[in-house]
Amino acid sequence: MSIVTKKDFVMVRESAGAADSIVRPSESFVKSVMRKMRTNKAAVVTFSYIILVTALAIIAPLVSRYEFDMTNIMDGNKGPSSLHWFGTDAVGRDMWTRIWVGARVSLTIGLFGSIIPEILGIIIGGIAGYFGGVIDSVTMRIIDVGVCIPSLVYITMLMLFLGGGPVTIIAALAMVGWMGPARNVRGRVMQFKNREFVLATKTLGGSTGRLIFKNIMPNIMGQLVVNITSGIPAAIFMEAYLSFIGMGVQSPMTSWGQLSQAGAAVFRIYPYQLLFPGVIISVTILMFYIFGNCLRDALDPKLSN
Amino acid sequence: MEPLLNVEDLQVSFQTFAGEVAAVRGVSFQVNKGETLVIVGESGGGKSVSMQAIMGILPMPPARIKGGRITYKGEDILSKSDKEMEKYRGKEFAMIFQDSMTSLNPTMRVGRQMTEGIRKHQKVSAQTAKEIAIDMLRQVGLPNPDKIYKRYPHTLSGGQRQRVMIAIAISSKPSLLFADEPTTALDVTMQAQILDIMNQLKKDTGASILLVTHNLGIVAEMADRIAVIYAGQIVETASARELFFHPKHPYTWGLLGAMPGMETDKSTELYSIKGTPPDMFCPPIGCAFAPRCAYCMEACRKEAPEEYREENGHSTRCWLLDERAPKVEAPTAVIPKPLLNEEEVQ
Amino acid sequence: MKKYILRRVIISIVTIWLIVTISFFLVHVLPGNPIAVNSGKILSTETLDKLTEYYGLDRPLSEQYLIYMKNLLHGNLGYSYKYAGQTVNGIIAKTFPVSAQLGLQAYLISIPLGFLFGIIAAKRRGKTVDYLLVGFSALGVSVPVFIVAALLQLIFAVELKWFPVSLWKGFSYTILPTLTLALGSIAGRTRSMRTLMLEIVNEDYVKTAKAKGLSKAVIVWRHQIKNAVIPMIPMMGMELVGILMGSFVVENIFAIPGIGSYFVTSVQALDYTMILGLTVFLGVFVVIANFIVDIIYGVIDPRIRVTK
Amino acid sequence: MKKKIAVLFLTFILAVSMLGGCGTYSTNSSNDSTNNTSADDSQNSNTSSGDTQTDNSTGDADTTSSMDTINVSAGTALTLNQFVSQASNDYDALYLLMSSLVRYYDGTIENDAAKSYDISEDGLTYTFHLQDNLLYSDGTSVTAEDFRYAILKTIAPDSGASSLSYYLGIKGATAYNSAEGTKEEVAVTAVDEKTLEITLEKENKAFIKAISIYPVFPVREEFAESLGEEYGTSPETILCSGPYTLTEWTIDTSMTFEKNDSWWNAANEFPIKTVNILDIDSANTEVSMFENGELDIAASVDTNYLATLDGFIKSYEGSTEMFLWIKETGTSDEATAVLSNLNFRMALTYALDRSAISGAVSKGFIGTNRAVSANYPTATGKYVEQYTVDTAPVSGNIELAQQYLAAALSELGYSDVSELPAMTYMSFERDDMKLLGETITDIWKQSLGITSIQFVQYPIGTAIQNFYTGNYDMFMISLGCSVSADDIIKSFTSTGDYSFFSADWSTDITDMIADANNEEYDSDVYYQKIAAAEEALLNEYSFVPLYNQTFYYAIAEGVEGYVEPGAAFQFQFNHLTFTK
Repeated sequence: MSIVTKKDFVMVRESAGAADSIVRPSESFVKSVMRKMRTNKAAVVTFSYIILVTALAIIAPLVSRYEFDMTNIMDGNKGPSSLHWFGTDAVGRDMWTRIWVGARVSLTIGLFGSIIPEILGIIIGGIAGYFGGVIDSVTMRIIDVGVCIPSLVYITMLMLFLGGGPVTIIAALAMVGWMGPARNVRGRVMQFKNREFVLATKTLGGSTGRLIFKNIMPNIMGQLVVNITSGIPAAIFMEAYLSFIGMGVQSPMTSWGQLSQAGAAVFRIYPYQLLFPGVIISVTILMFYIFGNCLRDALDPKLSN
Repeated sequence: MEPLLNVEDLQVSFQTFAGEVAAVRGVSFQVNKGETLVIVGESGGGKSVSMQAIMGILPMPPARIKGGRITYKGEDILSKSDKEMEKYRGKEFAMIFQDSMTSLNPTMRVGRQMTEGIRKHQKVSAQTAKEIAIDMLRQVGLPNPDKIYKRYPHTLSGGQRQRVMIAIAISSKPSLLFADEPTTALDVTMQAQILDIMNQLKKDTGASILLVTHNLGIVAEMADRIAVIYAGQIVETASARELFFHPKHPYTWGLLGAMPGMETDKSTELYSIKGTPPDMFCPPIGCAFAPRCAYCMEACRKEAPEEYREENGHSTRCWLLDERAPKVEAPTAVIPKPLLNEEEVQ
Repeated sequence: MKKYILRRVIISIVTIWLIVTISFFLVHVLPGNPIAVNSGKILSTETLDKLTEYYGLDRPLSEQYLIYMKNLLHGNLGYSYKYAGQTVNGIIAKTFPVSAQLGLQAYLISIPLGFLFGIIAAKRRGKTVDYLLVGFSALGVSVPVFIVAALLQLIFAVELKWFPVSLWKGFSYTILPTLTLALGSIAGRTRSMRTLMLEIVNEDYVKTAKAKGLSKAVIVWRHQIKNAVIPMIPMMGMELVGILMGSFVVENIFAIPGIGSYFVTSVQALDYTMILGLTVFLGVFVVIANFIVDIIYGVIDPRIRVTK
Repeated sequence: MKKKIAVLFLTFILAVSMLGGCGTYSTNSSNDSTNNTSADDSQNSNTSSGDTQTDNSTGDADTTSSMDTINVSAGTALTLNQFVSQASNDYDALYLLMSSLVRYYDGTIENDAAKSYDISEDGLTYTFHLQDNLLYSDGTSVTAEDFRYAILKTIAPDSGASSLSYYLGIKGATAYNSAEGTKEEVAVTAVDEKTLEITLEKENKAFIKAISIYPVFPVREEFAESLGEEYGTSPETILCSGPYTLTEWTIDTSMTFEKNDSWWNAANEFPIKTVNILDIDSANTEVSMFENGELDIAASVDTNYLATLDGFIKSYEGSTEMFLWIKETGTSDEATAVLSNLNFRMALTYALDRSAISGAVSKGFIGTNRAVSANYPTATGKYVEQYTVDTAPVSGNIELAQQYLAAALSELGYSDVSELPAMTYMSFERDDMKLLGETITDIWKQSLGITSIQFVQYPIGTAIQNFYTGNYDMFMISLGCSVSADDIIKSFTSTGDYSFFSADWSTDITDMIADANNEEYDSDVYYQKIAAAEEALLNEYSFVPLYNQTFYYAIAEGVEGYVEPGAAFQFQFNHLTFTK
């Protein structure tokens, strides 16, 4: 039965203004992405794994009893034990410490090896896509040429001039890696260029720079973040591939690629030497991959409304 | 007599990251044979969601039909499976979408997008389907339709594309034509032509039309009956003449007052409704329009008003109609003067 | 149409010329004398000088460049330093078909499977099969190739003895390497297909199709997939070129006489003519692939008609 | 990638192939007499080897029928053009495809194309009498002229053949090679279709052995000249005159040899019908293939897999030895000063327990502190056991090392080890070398506190390039593959084949070796003098011996008569039988 009584039928004067307080808290784009990520189980799990691996990479070698390159001929090729959690390699070096020192190399290469080419790609692709005309065709020709020259020629050259450290590999990845993203971004920028809201900003007199970065970029942000998170596995693989052909990180440093490659050579006899680095490299890449997926879903406005 | 389409207490909500959004909160209306019902209201009121729900083309998830019944020609179509609904869509029902730019498949020729619907429902050979399609294109007033037949959507103008949309919709002689803001994306002259085509169809086939718009000009032009929707609920339903002359709901007043008539000169300040429609994230208790209603009473905040029905079919969901409420007349500014003498409207 | 093709051909030729020239001088910047390197042993200085003369490496760089370009115009890529007497054309002619067969087999498996998994994952978004497929495609991308190859070899060849361990003598020899290659690209394709399908499901023309009463299958095939494939084409073009050029890791582990390993060994052995020969070969392929991709793109997506 | 380079590396890389080639020290095969070709007793050996030929032709004819195919994993040839070839894999394949004047087999020298040969009194002129039924695979007959043409092309001025140096002993050859003399002046004449005469500049007892290990193969002149660069690059572009013909050849992958029944000795030797040589890069794959029966002989097994294939594994000592070479001139002046300080070099040497380190890095490495390899035989036993030297112990001595380091620091004026200049310790890119380098640098850090020595590894091409440019301080070099002990020691000095070992102390060692070589000393005195030279060399501590390498190979059941390659040919299948 209706709970309304006679006396309720009295005009309420000041009611008109109340509607203005929007009931749902309006969130900035970034905050809404963060909220979505927090609520997504997979994102939380993968993100905490990444934090754990990074923390271990920094802390584990510092607190470990062994130096990562400390040999001890007597207990070579010993399986995992209380002394050596991940066992020892042929000359008795502690695998646990080596994996986490290797993690530093692989993660830095993974991170910078994918961010730098992406950013280069965005800048060059953005400019080529937006301005079009001569700039665009010149850039495209450079890309066509660049893609064909075997990347190993760059890497060997860089290796000779910069030495064999992670810097060389990152520089090589940047030299080789910017072309793909540049091509994608150019395509996307061209696609967005004549969409209504961009024309609208133009008509409102938005400066070109503002136009590119304020309007077109956020739409490409989703793709950018996904590329970075999927670029990380590719960069880590590149390092492992280079180790396989003997151009990896120089001694005494080591990396996941080198450890798993050395382990793969003996995996029928000392399987643990491949198992630990192999599993960690695969799981870390898996986590980056899924984290990238969740981020893409969260960033894509169409998907989440 | 039995209405062609009867929608009773339809409830639709969307599952989103942030939680459940109730887009349609118990919508009821009828469409009789050969009649044009226009659902009018601000955008985001749940108009097109209700229509897509009836057609069964809402993407589930994220949408979910929480309740209500929809009977069409005596059958409850809500309970039908998607497979069965396919027989209705394109045959009994047809839909014209708002933005023809994105509503046509960019990678398929116009002709092919028409014949696939025709051949699905009319079991005719490819050649006859082609002829029907070209004839439809001619009917919607497109010059040299056989050329249009072969072209791609992006090579046509906005008006041409909209006509193609209509041609697609009417190619299988639907008995109920849905139109979701069919002319919003067009300029005024094109708008008039499109509306004529739709009326022509109604006259030829006796089809009924369910038209959704926020443009009152189109309402006046097309509507036999009007339903005003606000925040996912029908707040007032009446015949066109009844609604224009005797609007009962403050929201309807607001809508009518916001429409400049032919002779309103610059001096008269248009009557506008302050504020914005509520966010359906958490629907308010009481009348949804209360926060913006100039005649809001305590009751309006406490509880949602029932529907007050009158014999001539005019029903309004507002406490003002309760005998206990003070009598309030629609502000004169709201009633557009030219419409005042009743004969013209017929 | 003809004017466009002509323009593209000219651009392609200029591109290839650029590729060769840049590679030529880039390669000669690499320090080291190919003869010393390829002999694998410390040669006494006289033999070194004699062999350098024999290969004409002592002539000034510009002269060597002109000779190289003259030969290139006749399609002659010269002799390899490492494999004395073998012509680069001969090596490519013998090894490319092997890598091409392996690559095509992997490619033909990975396209349908990749699309299929992508579509299913998109269609059943959020359900277990979606997580399964996304998980599988994630694994395919995560595990390094040499581990996958070693494991497949151990399980299917050594333990189960279903397939031979390695070499390239018949169809049964190609199965394990093809699987190794295919796994990676299936994973990548599933992921991108799933993303595209999810984007398209919200497009308006899908609603129009549904409003026409078309069946689910027709909507998916004729409307969704066709539009989802379009952005994939440029990727598939470049991926095909990449996979045809063989994979050093797979060819090394399965002892396959493919062209893939030469891309690596030629650079390390400073085998100039081999590096340049492979670069030109790859360049021609990439240019042709781009051309074909543009045409297919035009055919499928009328919005980017080739005759612009 | 790794394995193939390894094979190249093991058999000869950096091996200084001294005169007479690398003798085989196969521990189990007895016939010492022919190995020891030291100057005094080689005279009688070749006449005796002459007559030994006749008896093997009546050997085991009947067993040829049971064997059809054998699969061997080993390195394939880069080229079959003997005039350009640099890799030993090429000669392994040519051993099966071509006949040569005399054929080397398991330490002995047998007749092949030459039915017999006789030597003039002054030991200068060798007359070879060719077999009657000597045919090429295309049916034409092999003539003496074909041999003459091949020899002349090998020593031609523009030839890069690796066998060149063994034919410079022929009269007029050196002049012709340096383009001073003409082709005609070279003392190689085809007397008639079946007789070839070669006259040497001066007597050389080891000539027959040299041309058996580095043979010249007959080829018709018009055949080779018409093909030019293409000669020897495919089965169609070679003329086989040996026990097998080449039916398939995929570079870096496989070679297939079919038995050539028109070979003169086909009935008695090389019973196997088809020989498949497979070039497997991945050690893991090679072991798996062997387990699956897809491989019958694995020519060189990765030491990590010895356990997996035990029961099939056999081993032989290689003749090369790995040294840590501490250069005189470093990459900087301070480095040069430190490197040329004897105490510092002694500290580095004493700090290393070479047997433990080598054993840990690979089962195949046996630590050593001697310059001559452990199994070098003397007439009566092992040189290393009979003649000892007083030098740093193979198991090292940390205390002494620290004392030497302290002495070195004070001499060089450094107050602490951390002030030492940066030095680079370079090697080729190979897994075991990497492990070895890292272990050694770490031990120097742990026991001596030296942190300034950086171990650097390059792919083989770049490493060789750096070797020439010399921008490194220490290098891991494999040396000492030589027949006579004095040649081994000499190879460390500037007068050896390597002109860039230019240490100032090397002159007095060269004198000691010259002294040891004069005629009247009997072998015992000769070896004592060599030992003294070795001791002087070792105590310079420029060349620190690290390890001898033992090579492991795997043989399937039913394979008989496999000859260990040692440093000579890999496929000595003359009497190999294989019944599955």
